[in-house]
Amino acid sequence: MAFGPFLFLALLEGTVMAAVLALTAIGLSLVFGVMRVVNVAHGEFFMLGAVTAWFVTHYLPFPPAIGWLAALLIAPLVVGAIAWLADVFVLKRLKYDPEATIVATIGLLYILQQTALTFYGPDARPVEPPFNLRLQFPWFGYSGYKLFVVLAAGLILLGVWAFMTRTKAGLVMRATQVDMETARAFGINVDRVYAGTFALGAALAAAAAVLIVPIQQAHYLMGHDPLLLSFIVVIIGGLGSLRGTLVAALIIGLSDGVISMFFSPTLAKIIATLLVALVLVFRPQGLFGAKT
Amino acid sequence: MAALMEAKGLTRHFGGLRAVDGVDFRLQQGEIHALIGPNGAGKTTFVSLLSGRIPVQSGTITLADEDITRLPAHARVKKGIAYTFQITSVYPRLTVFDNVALAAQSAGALGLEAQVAAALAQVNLAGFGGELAGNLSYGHQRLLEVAMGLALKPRILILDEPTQGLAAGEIEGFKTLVRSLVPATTVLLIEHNMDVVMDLATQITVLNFGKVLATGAPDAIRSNPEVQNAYLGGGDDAEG
Amino acid sequence: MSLSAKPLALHLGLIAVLFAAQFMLPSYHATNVSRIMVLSVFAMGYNIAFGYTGLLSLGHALFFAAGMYGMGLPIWTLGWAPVPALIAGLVAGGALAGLVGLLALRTAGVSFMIVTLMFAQAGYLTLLYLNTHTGGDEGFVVDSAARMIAGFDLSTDTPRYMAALILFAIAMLICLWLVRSPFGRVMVAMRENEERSRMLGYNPFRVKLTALVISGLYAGMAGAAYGMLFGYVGATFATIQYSILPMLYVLLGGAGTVIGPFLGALLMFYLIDIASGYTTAYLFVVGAALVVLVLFAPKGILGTIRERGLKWLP
Amino acid sequence: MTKEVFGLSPSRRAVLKGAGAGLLAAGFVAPVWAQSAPIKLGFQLHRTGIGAAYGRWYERTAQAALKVINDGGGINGRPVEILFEDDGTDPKRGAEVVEKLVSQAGCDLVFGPLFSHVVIGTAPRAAELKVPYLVCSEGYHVASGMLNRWTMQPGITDVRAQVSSMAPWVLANLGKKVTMVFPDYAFGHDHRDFFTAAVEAGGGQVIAQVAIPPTETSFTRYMPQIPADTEVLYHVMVGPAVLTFVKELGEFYGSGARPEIFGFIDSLEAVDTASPGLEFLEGTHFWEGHNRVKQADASDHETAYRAAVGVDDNGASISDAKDVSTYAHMFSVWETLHVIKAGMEASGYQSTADRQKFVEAVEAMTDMPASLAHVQGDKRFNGKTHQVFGHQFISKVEGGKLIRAHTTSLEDGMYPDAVDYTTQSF
Repeated sequence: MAFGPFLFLALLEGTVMAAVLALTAIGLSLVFGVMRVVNVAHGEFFMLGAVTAWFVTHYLPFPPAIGWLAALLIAPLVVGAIAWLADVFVLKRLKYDPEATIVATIGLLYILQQTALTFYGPDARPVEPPFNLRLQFPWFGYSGYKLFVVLAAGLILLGVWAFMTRTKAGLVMRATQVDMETARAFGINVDRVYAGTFALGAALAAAAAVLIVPIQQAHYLMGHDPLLLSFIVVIIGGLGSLRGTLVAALIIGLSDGVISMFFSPTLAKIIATLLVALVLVFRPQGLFGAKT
Repeated sequence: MAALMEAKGLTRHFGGLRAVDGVDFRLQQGEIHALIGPNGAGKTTFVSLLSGRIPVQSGTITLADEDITRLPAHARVKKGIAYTFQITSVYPRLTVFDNVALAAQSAGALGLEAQVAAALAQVNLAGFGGELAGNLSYGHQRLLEVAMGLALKPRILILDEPTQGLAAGEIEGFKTLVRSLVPATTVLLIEHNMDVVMDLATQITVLNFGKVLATGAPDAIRSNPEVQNAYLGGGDDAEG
Repeated sequence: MSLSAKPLALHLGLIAVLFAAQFMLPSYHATNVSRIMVLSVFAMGYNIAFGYTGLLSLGHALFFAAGMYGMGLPIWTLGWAPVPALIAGLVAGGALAGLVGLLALRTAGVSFMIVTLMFAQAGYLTLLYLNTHTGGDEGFVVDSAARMIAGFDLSTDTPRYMAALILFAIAMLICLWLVRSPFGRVMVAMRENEERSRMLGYNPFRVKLTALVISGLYAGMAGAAYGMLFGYVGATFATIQYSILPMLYVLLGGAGTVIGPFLGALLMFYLIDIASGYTTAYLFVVGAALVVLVLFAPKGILGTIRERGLKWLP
Repeated sequence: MTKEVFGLSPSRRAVLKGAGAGLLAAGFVAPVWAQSAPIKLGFQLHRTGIGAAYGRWYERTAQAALKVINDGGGINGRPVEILFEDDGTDPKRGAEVVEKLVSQAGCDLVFGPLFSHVVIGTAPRAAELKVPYLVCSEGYHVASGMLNRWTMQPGITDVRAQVSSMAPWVLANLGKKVTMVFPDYAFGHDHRDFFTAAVEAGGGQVIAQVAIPPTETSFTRYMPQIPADTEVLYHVMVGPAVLTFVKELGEFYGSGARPEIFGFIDSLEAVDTASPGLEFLEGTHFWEGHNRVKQADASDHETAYRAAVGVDDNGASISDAKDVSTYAHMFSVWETLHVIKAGMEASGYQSTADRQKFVEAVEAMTDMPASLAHVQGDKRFNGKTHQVFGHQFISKVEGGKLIRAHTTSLEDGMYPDAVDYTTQSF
């Protein structure tokens, strides 16, 4: 294939990846920003979103499009509720101690993954896309649904932005992020903000999964990759910085496709993980905000 | 006479706050030098610069004519500058023995038990070696802190508010202890208790707003009008 | 704080019990215990970094794998003899820990965890990437001729058990000596209060790096021994799960106790083994154990026992 | 079941299910073997992990074969039971599982694993335990000499033989310029190395090799690496993401021009060829180890096999037409179990003391005629390399169904021996 169309396809793929990645990573970033919790179980919330989508579309007697829409509503709610419980019963009791919460969320990772294995099984199962549309370019064909994913992810992100800037709940969340003690002094129920934030973060991952599941399949081990990629994005973007996360998602998403053209993708991944480590080593203050 | 330790133009600002602002300071071998000044005068910041806990912005520090301005804190400790913390900073989950042993072995691990016993005896904590440091009374923790400083066998011992929280009887014992250290060890003392200062110090430096207001012998400082004005408020209210 | 009688008796007693166990345990359990002893060495190394020095690493799989490949590759490609190969594994674990430490120890806490995690992930991907040299995820078998040491065939039960026991005993006694040595005290001081320790004249970076290298040597030795005793080297041992397992063993047995890693490994191994009889989701117990421990027993079993009475427990 | 001390035993329920199903179904005509202790076979199963789709069907096939064997009088007149133990598709756990099956549960031998890293991780332990280890894995690692005397592959042809036997047909019928897409790890490398060699030997050319990392979940960006002058696209993929791979391949070519496509059915194992998005496969070719769709000339054995395993004429579960089996591979479990029976009977196997005699008996096997025991077709076993050679099938997708277009001969896949395990000691 000529270089032009090659690049075009890489950019298309990169955009899709960036959109889904942004949605997944923004949840991780939000949780770290507000709660200072590194949620290692984030990928499992993504997986639960996909698995819930399969259950919804499989058991509700709707045509694919309606079933998928229902999944887009139900999966984030279900996953958010699970996250809420995890916060109340685990993280809160640890007083959000950074290292203890990492260990706990590693535990949560196994618990969620193995629960999915028990109730959903070890198979990869497809979810039908809401519509089947193929775009035919002169050089290659492309899935119309993938472009729809970009649109939908953009809309959800816009919604998150509006929520954070235009609603009281968002304001309260941001106030808590800036200074938890002061927020508490002003009568904000910090416990509820934290639980809500954790639920919202998980719900965003679930939403991303519902978008992606018609392209991939739901599988109980699928949480690993989104977790690692989200980590990369969130750290390079600056943990807790939503804008940084968006920019990094775009950069990582787009560059991954392009880099994979020149290098082996495994090599690209090695470089990305090493980059993350080095960023943390040499620019920690810039990326971890005010944390000392 | 060459100073044991000398600071020139030492400066450290925190944002707009000039915590330490161009301080010149000399510490002579064998003296008990008190550093006083109102709260927020920059005393703790100043000794933190001397001990290396906080990096210097500008200015130089020399120890026996050697430039140690850029030396990290742990290296300065090895060179003989010991710092005892204002806020008690013993290891609460370790035994008293281990606390002191950590200091003693830093100066050389030979005869560790004897060294620890000696340091504990110096501060009247003999027999407490097996206790968890966190279980000691506050006063005893302060003394343990001092014992750790002593066990380092320092050339310069920086004591940050050592008598805070000590009972009257303990303070007397403490004074005796400090006097017994000189002239082998040089003592730099931050202290609010003016009785202790006037009783112990051979030299006093007064800091105010990050600058040296005055330096001199206790009598000279006591009679310095500027000091009285800025700090002593002309009266006996030592806890300024 | 000399090596007093009680702790020494306890540890030598454990070694004696393990020695006797091989004659009493059925073959299946004897082999399990030899696995557990090697994994305990790995966990002891993790404990030196985490339990004693306070370095919560998520990347120890890298050092374990370094030991395993450091041992296996020279045998596989260069036909090395077993003893030099084992030493190569030991050195590889320590060297990689030193290398990672030089960078990662510029960070602390959460950043340290993520940096070590990322290095380990990069290491795992590198094993896959260089699959023509490493065998990729398929791995390779350690030639049985290279599993003979001094006439003992390590692929047979009794020599294998004895080799694991000797390694375990040496590792444990060194660990016991280390944590009761002056340097051990400094490691603990670093865990308890880094700033205070700095003001006692200790260079935190150097102390932590030393502890991490010792930890890496343990992990590397364990990896090399695991590959040698069980005859297989593969990339699966470099996955994140092998960073989490030693952490789990240590948390369960008791961080900062010498026997804790062994106890944790023993219990966890059998917990997983038993659970696998009842459910396919047997890794659930790993998750549940982590959450329960961190919530209700952060000191682990021996840490709690030490707190409640046996103060002399090292 | 006699005195079992299964304090820690995993698979008691699985045992009951396996043996019990056989006994129940046999009803009143059950053979009289009340006194004889059962032969215990251990099954190393990929019940979880990335091999789970295969594992589920391997288990089902094993159960079916077990029933047939028990109904037919067991082995040496003794009933047979299978203990299934999950290895999580993980080599470390794999070795532990064999340990458990052999040392703790006292199994006579172990069989059944597919994924090569599990096989390689387990084989040394099997040799140490001196227990026969019969793998159903396709990997070339057995015949390459990498493993040991106790490890054998009598149920399925290895990748090297598979690809070299088909290369001539591909070159003759589809094109000479081949681009290969394969997973970037050992299994894929076997494909890469041996298919490339076979193509070059046949006067063709592999013009590009696209290796895809094993963790990949999205494939479109690799597709532009397929050169435009490719005449044949050769693809093989495994793992949970196979459907995504094939779908994206379809999206990529869309309605535009495309090369001939020749795939390994691995890319579509356990996936319905009628899934939405796979319409483009019409007219493309697949390797099949065993024809998923019941062919017009299917033998009676084939019919009986499908009925026994519970698979319909499309290769899906009888109870759920969407639950497609791993048909092209799972016959190996069925055949391996029958080889075990034959080997045990030939060696007069009585107890674990006879394990060596069993291995020697299998090594002595040569021709295996098509039968209910060898439902996939006749085979030839090479006792020196421990590897069996069978026919391979090339099928064409016609009307959404895989219809056989070509059958290779046994000789097509033969290659010189790389090892003689029979000279090795036990």
